[in-house]
Amino acid sequence: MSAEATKVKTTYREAMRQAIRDAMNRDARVFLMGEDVGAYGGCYAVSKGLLDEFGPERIRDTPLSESAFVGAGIGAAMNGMRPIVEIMTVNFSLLALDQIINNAATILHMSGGQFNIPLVIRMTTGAGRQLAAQHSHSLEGWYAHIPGIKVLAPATLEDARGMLWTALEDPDPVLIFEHGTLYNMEGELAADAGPVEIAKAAVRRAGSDISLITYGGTLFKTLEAAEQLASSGIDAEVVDLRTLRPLDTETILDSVNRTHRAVIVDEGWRSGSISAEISARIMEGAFYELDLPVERICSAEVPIPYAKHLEEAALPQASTIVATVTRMIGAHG
Amino acid sequence: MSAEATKVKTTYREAMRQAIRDAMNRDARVFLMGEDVGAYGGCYAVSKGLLDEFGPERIRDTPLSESAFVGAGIGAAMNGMRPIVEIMTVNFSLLALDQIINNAATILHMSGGQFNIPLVIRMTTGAGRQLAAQHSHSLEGWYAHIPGIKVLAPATLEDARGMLWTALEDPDPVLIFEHGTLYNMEGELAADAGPVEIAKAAVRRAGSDISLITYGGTLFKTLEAAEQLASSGIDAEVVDLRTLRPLDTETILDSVNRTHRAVIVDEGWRSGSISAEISARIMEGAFYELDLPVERICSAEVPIPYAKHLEEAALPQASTIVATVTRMIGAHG
Amino acid sequence: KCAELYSAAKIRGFLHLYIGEEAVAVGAMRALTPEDSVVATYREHGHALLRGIPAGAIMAEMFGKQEGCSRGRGGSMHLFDAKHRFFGGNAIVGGGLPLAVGIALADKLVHRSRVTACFFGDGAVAEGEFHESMNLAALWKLPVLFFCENNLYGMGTALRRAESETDLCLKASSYEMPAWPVDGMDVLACEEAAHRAALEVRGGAGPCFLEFRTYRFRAHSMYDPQLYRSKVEVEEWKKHDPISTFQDRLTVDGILDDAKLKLIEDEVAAEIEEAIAFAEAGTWEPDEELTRFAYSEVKAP
Amino acid sequence: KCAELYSAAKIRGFLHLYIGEEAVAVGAMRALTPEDSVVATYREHGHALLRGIPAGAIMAEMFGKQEGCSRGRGGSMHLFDAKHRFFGGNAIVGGGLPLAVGIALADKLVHRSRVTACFFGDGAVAEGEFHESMNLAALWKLPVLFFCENNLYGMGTALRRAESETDLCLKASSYEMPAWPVDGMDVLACEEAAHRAALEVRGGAGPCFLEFRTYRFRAHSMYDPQLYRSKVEVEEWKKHDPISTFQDRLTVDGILDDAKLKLIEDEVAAEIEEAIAFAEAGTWEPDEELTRFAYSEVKAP
Ligand SMILES: Cc1ncc(C[n+]2csc(CCOP(=O)(O)OP(=O)(O)O)c2C)c(N)n1
Ligand SMILES: Cc1ncc(C[n+]2csc(CCOP(=O)(O)OP(=O)(O)O)c2C)c(N)n1
Ligand SMILES: [Mg+2]
Ligand SMILES: [Mg+2]
Repeated sequence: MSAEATKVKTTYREAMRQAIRDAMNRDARVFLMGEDVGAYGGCYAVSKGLLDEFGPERIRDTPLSESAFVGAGIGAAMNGMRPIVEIMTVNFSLLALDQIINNAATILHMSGGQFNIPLVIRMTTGAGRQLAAQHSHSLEGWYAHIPGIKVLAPATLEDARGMLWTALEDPDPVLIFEHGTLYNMEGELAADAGPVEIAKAAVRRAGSDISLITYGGTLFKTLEAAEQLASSGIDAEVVDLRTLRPLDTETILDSVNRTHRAVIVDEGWRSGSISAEISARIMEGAFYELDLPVERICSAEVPIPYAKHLEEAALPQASTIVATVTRMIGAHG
Repeated sequence: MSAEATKVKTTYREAMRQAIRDAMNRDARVFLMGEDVGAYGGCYAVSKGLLDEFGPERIRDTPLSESAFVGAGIGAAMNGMRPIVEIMTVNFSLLALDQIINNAATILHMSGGQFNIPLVIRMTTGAGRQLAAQHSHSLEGWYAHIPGIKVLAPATLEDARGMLWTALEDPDPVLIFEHGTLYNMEGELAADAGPVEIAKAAVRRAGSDISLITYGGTLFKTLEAAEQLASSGIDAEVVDLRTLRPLDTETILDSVNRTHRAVIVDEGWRSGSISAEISARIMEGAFYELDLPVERICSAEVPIPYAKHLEEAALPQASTIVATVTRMIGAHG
Repeated sequence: KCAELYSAAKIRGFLHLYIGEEAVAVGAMRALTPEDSVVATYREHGHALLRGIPAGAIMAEMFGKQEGCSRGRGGSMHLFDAKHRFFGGNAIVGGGLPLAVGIALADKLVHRSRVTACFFGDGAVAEGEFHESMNLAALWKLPVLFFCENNLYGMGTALRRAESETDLCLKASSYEMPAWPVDGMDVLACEEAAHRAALEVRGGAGPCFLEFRTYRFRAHSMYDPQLYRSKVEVEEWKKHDPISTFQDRLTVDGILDDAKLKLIEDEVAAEIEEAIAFAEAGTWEPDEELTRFAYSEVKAP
Repeated sequence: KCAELYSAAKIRGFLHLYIGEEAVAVGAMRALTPEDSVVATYREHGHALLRGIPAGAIMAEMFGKQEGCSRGRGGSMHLFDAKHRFFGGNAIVGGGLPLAVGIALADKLVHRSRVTACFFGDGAVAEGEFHESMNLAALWKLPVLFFCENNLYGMGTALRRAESETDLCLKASSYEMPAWPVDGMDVLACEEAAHRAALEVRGGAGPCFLEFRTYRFRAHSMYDPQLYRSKVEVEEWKKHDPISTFQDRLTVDGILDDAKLKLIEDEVAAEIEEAIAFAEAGTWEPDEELTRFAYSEVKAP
């Protein structure tokens, strides 16, 4: 994306839609399949209008059969297509987990390298909209435990616009998690914005005092916290992981080696979250560089409550980040 | 269990069967339900003979419908029963994950504390028997990420015999993972062996030089490694986690505070495994006590291969543990 | 009865959800005793109310107050009430069916003559959990009433675009389960059918499947632009509005007149006012209690 | 043809798995062209062999050698061969059905007249994935041949203890899918039925379901003590052994005589010897390559 490129105002939702449109136009093997992606326009309106543009064969509404249509995506990918399968919400993906873990993630290996699966699965993730305990999980970090799949968490307009095509070009299954609170996010995007690489994490804010490592829905809370910290003289670096599997350990350690302090901000439940993996990797790769122990700010270990004030209390917030960092740095001038 | 109690020779399989028999006799609300638990005698012969003893109502064969019979276990538990649901192998539990995560783990919370779910789900886990990539997952550490459930990993005869009843007395859903390589393990068990507590980890071998933290299928490999290390003058402590959720952080930190070194041995895939959570907790709770960074010995990040030599290479082995510890301690006298 | 009917209808005005389908829940619920169990979906406000959960507790739940029937933890999609054996609104389509099977299994194991009514929509029929649950219930002859609310759409997907075979009763038959269709716009037909089914199921004949043919007048949810169906179709169905048609019938039969109607409407209006007032007056659970109910605080009996 | 039949039978002797059911795979496979696709289960040795995968590559796979058809990574339950469009033995009961639906969907989207044959057992019918896949295939009129090998048992569970409705063709009908039963012990009947079904499916009529009624003579697996069925029952079925009965018929018809039979048996014996020799001579993949094939090494075309 060239610096001088003219910018256009857009939203995360539109950027994602443009990415789908772009992929459909680039490659006839690409099609979108999922519940209400067509006639309804997508439960979060991401695919709105695409049915008229590409027709019901390529913008394919499915019955409520998560396991079968995700499995069908795998089969279609094994037979030459480039399917984009949409699962409305991460919780429903649990109904398709057999296909994702026992088939999509293993078939390349079980076949001794004969059958790769160029499949992309998109789903909404995260809390923050009072949808309660069956619609608010953040399981992207949990999925990142599984060998054989890749896990992406686009947080910016550029990544919403650019990650899909790169994922479709990948020979193996790629899961894309879109945080529900981001769809309405507005901003400027280069008119010629296109595919982006998915191999590296990105430093969204350079800083020298501490590394704040995060991704997805908590990126902007973290950036907000960083600004507040700046006003009190603490210069925080913010790392956006972007891809949760494989993790870009290099960029993480690089940042920690410069700041000697780290906090991981993760909307997943604390125990066994990807924040634990990152902390462990810092332990293994930068132990002697640390001025003080790495800390984690995660969701409370409780199913997400419906009541607004309790939901907010359950999730990582900018205020928590500020307080934690201030305490950590206060303790070590 | 009294020290003088007479011992009887038994196996892990028989200990588990005795635990089921005992529970069925103690409480009329208890019943066992799963695929081939009755007429076939259990796919790993754990429930062999129980059908004749308790009849088809309480030793209930199910069709191949993991989601429905696990969900039925939840419903029965909500309506006064104490079901033991057996899932043949951890991989098949992925077909029931919607019921486990969206219902069993959330209903107590979503109902504001009205409906607890006293359900026990047993399943076989782990590799080591050349069953290849669809029958060899070790997902117990992965399950431990989910609030609302408890996760047990009995490794000894005492725990195989004693954890089930304690789990049934628990008001909330408890998952018990039985490592497939342990069923034939023989040993001595007190004739009067009974229920055991499930809240604490156990130090299986006391030592002063390093803490080897493990559970389930890798416990005995780790104990074997400890013996080998002893012969070369390294005194390793072996901690058996026993319960993966909630984790007994106290016992872990306690051990590390004494040994100042730690290695976690875990059959789960490395990234996002429970070994990462333990490393992170040591980082947070004993950072200043550590002489050197905590290390992890886990399974290679690949679906488990069928070929015997490759499967062995993929899993943690005593030799790897010995080599790692020797290197770590060699580096720091 | 009419009050129920009305309140079932009007109170929904608050969230625009069940309008058009009231006759189903009203009729079906009347076949149940307090000892029976109910499993519902996220579209369960009417069901909860008809089951006897106080309107105030339901309203408070939607407000997120701790006086709500789920202490504000569940919200509108997750109304629960142990006292009324209301085993929850379940927001996973098809997710409630296995629970109903298990609840009924427990009753059968201890020889209680209770039945479990399980409500779900036409969209749920495509889910694997529907298939597995229907087979288990029929195979084990469990006392489950499968109440399918067929409103012809699963969100924006018309039944004919979701099922190769749109006669849902035929599906039930493939499990050897008795099944019949019911005019879901006629409250008396719903009540009669539910009674008949409950009688059989209670008698130990095994489960039963009823397909209530009804229609959702309002959008699926607030966000739904309803691009997938025509105004004409909706208007056509509105002619069969279960409330106005039933009202007319009662008026013709001389059971209802403008005075009585006025009375009822005032009654309902008052009930709603009261519920809202109760909810408004409700309190927020303190943040310190956030992590409660992830696990039980007392041992199970 | 006979050689196929025999080898399909004898080679199994090595793992005692498909014995008794040979007629199904032998007959069904003959309806397929090399362009068609096959999805199978963990009981797929016969199918793999009949599809044209060299016996040596299969045997080597069971040995775990890198000359195996899955490089020793998959083993006996996971035979794969891209060249023969054999999309694998799948060891999750029901897990292969959604794959078959997707493979067929791809063919339909690009207007190829291929069909996808999906083999699965009677036990798979209870799984949700069966239900969802049958509906999708029928709803979208996909070219899938659902070949159900009904051997009356899922491990130790008799069909009547697993299904409330044991007529599996009735289930297929509830998706509006044409279905008919076939004598799975008669190789010619299997072939004829498969041909008929393949013709319809290839013509674009949508999927088809065949219930092959057969029987497993051997234990489910090595560990199976077979407590769940009587010797008498097994002996009764053995009278219908597809191989000996077909042999007798050929002899009566004068097509086969002792000399010819001897010839075939020697041929098969030799083929087996060869396969075993090939496997024995195979090599072990070096440990250094352990993590290969978790991800692709080349970009997808
Ligand atoms: C497993 C699952 N998939 C998708 C959804 C999203 N969703 C919520 S309601 C709904 C439509 C359900 O239709 P139906 O069962 O007919 O019930 P109705 O809303 O018409 O009453 C969908 C797709 C969900 N909640 N659960
Ligand atoms: C989802 C799942 N559940 C359970 C098993 C264990 N299992 C392996 S084979 C089998 C029986 C399957 O019976 P059927 O489908 O009739 O095939 P058959 O073995 O008779 O050929 C079972 C229960 C499995 N592999 N997958
Ligand atoms: Mg509907
Ligand atoms: Mg079978």
